[in-house]
Amino acid sequence: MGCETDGVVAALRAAADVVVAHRDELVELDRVIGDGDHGENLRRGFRNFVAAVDRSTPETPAAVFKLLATTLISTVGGAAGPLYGTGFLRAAATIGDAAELTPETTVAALRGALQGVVARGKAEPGDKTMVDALTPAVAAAEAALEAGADLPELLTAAADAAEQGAESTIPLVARKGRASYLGQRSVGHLDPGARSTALLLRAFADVAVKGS
Amino acid sequence: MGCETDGVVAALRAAADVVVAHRDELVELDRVIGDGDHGENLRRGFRNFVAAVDRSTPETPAAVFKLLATTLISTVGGAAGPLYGTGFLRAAATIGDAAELTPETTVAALRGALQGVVARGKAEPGDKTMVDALTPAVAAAEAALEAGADLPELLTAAADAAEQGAESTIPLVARKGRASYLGQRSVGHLDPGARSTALLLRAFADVAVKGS
Amino acid sequence: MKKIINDPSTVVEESLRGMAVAHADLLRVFQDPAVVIRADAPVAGQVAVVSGGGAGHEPLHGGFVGRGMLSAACPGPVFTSPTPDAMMSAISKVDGGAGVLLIVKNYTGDVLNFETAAELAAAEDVDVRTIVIDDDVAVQDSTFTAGRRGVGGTVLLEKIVGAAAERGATLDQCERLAQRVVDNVRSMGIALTAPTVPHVGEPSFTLDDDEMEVGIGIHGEPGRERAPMEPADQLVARLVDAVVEDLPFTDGDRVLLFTNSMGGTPLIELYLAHGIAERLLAERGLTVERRLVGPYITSLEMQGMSLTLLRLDEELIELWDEPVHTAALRWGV
Amino acid sequence: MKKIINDPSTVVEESLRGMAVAHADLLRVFQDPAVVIRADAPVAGQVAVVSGGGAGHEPLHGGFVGRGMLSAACPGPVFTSPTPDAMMSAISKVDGGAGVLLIVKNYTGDVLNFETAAELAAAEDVDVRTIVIDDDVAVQDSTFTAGRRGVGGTVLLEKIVGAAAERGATLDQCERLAQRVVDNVRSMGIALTAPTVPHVGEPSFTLDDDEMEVGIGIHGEPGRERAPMEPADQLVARLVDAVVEDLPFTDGDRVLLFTNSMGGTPLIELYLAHGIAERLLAERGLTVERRLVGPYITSLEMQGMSLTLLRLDEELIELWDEPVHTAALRWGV
Ligand SMILES: Nc1ncnc2c1ncn2[C@@H]1O[C@H](COP(=O)(O)OP(=O)(O)O)[C@@H](O)[C@H]1O
Ligand SMILES: Nc1ncnc2c1ncn2[C@@H]1O[C@H](COP(=O)(O)OP(=O)(O)O)[C@@H](O)[C@H]1O
Ligand SMILES: [Mg+2]
Ligand SMILES: [Mg+2]
Ligand SMILES: [Mg+2]
Ligand SMILES: [Mg+2]
Repeated sequence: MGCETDGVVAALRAAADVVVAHRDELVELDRVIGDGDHGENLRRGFRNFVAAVDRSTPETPAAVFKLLATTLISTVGGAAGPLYGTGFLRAAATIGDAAELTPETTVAALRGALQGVVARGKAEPGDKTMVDALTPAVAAAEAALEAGADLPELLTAAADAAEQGAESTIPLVARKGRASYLGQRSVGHLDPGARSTALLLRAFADVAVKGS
Repeated sequence: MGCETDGVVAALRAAADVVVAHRDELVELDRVIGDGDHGENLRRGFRNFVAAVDRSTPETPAAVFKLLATTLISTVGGAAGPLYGTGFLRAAATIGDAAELTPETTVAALRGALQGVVARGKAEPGDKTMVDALTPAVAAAEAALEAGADLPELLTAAADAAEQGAESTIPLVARKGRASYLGQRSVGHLDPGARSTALLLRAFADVAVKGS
Repeated sequence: MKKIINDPSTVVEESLRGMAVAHADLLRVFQDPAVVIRADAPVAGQVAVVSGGGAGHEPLHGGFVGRGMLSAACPGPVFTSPTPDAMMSAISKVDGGAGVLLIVKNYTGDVLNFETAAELAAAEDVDVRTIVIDDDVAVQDSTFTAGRRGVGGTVLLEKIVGAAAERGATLDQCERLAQRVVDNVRSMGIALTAPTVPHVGEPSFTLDDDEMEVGIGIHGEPGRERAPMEPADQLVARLVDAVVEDLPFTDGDRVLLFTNSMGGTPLIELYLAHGIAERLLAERGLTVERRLVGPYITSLEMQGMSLTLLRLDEELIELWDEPVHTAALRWGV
Repeated sequence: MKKIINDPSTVVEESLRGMAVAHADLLRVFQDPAVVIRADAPVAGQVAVVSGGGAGHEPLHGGFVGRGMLSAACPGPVFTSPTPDAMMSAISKVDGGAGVLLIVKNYTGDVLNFETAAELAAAEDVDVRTIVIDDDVAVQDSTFTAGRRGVGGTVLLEKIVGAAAERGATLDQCERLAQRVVDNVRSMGIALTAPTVPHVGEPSFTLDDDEMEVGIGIHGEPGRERAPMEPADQLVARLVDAVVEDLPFTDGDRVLLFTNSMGGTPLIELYLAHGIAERLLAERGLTVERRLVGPYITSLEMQGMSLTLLRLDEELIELWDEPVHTAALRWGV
């Protein structure tokens, strides 16, 4: 059993709540090795998204992700806005007009999101960015699919991997984004974007688990 | 026995040492109810005076005071520069070309100094200024003269009175100078100019006592 | 104390040296005594406008030396009035034969030193007039006290009188005009932090993170009172009320609004405050005809702001619009 | 946090409102998305020069909107790049049919958002070119990293390209000129204190009273290293050496020296630093032909300074001297 449009909306609303709840944490992480706005930026974007879904009623899962993507692009700014925006845009593209998300389409969507972020930001694993959370998440999701996992299991595997991936940014020297200006001084700190990626995937997984 | 030109120079050199030694104290007093420069200003002026007497050799006590006055006027600035400058200028005028300072001429000089400061600054006793130190000093000197005191005794009486006068400014509300902008908030603080006046008179007295 | 300086005792001298190379086209700088004069001084037949005071209020006064504003400025040590000989040297360098107007901020030190300078200049047959500016409404006025401080109004006074002098006004006319400006300008300021005077080395006063000083001057003197920090709307209303009700400015008045940063308050906050002030003045029926927004009369790095209101008439507006060509203020040809 | 604001979330909007009334003669302000355009835009047949970036660097960019400099500026939230739709709205408002040049400071956020805007504009058949400025020598350059930041050089770039556009240069010419400026300008800065971002509420970093951050950017990012505070002579020499040796500027070069305050450093210190820099450059055989001294690209109330050097040629000098009429930079007719 997959996840239909309502489920996707529910998952993204839950993600919005998580972003709002973790706003200060993300601001603090970004204050230390960046400019202290990551949590503020994402909160602004997700709040605008919630307002947008309240007004419109997207027909398909892809339409929901597209609405999120355009809202993030037009209201977040900073690096995260275009990056997450492009990611969700590519995810939507992979889903096409499917009426529900299956484990297969979900993995494809995650892969699309990663490709979108990399295409825009040119970051590689190890650069201390959100890519370090998203890359292992995609790999874990693919493995779970191989192993015949259902959607909740698959998303949980992705969230677990994303959290580890985020943690793995702590010892890294940033090569992309604002933190790269710090050179060696960026070592020892968790990358805010990697953290927000892990938070989003965990939110999706929790909704899927509860829903099942 | 009175005080000749050399004695006057010695007294003013001693006064210069005292001003330099108390520079920080005067700065701190002025920082609290003024703008923190009184000690810096007086040190600048007296150092310039010492340099000036090293170069020139004033013939009379009046000439020494005149040199001090002009040096203070041209190098101190702020309120204290013109006030002390005018004071010493008037003192010089009262002395005329007398070869030595007697108790009589000293009292006249002190009275002249007070009149000069008041003429320039228009301050009255109780306004929380140097006038509150100089006024009782003059009165005490006059009384000492009546009582037949010699110069050391006379100057010591003046210095004692000036110190009490300075202390008496603590409870006052400033009506003149920078401290007046604080209104009630000037209460509870010693006036820096009254303090420097007391320091100068004590320096003169000490030299006279040692000299006798 | 953290400052970009070498030695507290040479700050003013070194700063003037930098100013001299930065603006060689506009002004010339002399040291010991420190004097800043416009590059083309003396201008024959033109009234010379001279001001001065302690340093630490930059761009005041040196930044206002140039065509259409000041002929000369004498910077004293930080927050300390310069001495009469510096003023004399300035006067003699810029006197163009049409007389000299001294603009003096009302502080005992400035008044007494300029007084002496004026006497010396008069003794040398220079026609000197002195105008004392005392626009700070935070200080209760009284003949028994030192009176009110000269603050933000000084900038407007120097611009307007300088324009008149540039246009060829006589010394009498400049003096009367200056008095009219003084009679129609009022200011008040607040501070969020205290400045640190280089030769003192520690802040002039200390404020908690939720406190502000209300009714401050430009020398790091504490204000009339300490109040809890408040939102910009209230804070600005507090200043507007005090300034407007003092003169008072009344419904229908045309005014120049000068929103000034004390140095450390950035433009983003200053513009925000300016917008509030404009709104409040409009609500009171005042018409803001001209405005000036920026750090023009400061107290070193102090964070805070002041509001200055000048009641305008046609002539004052015309003079305000006249070209000015200085380091800090520049418009027109 | 003590600031003259009402609410961290409305700072930029309220500040722009104040700027709009303060400079109605020069510019027009739109909200949501926030855009500042010159009052006479669009200027038919003239290349439009558009820039933007997070707020908090005032007067950059809005203060440079006007004749002879920027056609439009898009301020984002404090220290956050604006979004493509704001840039699109700016582009459509000022496009005079001769094409649009986007001046982008090299930060991932700014680059990505302007990239998207450029794609959208191109889709609407607007001839858009993008120039990325990355003059900060504190950051090691490398194709594997985000590269160098755009800092002080941005001000000079906007002035010079704006002058060329005003003179009727084509989009190609403006683009080539802009690249020439980028290739010949270098900067470096230090901080004595950290700024406090309104929506963060606490300083971006903390420094002891005897420490400074070296190689800082304009967003409160810590610098490359933390060093003990030092006298102005050493501090300025540190910046001069880093900047001069990076390009490198060599004996005989004619340069523009831009001594910039990060916001909280007062003019008295800035002029002092400028004087030292001029001396050091002269010692290296460089000729300072033009200079700019003041707070022009800031980081809120941060205390600190930056030095920017631009290698000049006749054309660049001519364009620098061309009239400019904006809120923050003004000369010529
Ligand atoms: N080139 C890039 N590729 C992928 N992710 C990036 C890149 N640059 C920055 N990021 C991510 O963006 C995050 C910062 O986002 P945010 O603070 O919102 O933007 P800004 O850095 O413009 O303030 C970083 O923590 C990092 O994970
Ligand atoms: N009108 C006045 N008459 C007499 N003394 C005055 C007057 N105004 C100020 N003073 C004295 O001057 C002192 C301050 O001197 P100083 O700090 O050097 O000058 P400034 O106030 O200009 O910084 C005050 O403490 C006060 O004693
Ligand atoms: Mg950030
Ligand atoms: Mg003082
Ligand atoms: Mg003083
Ligand atoms: Mg940002």
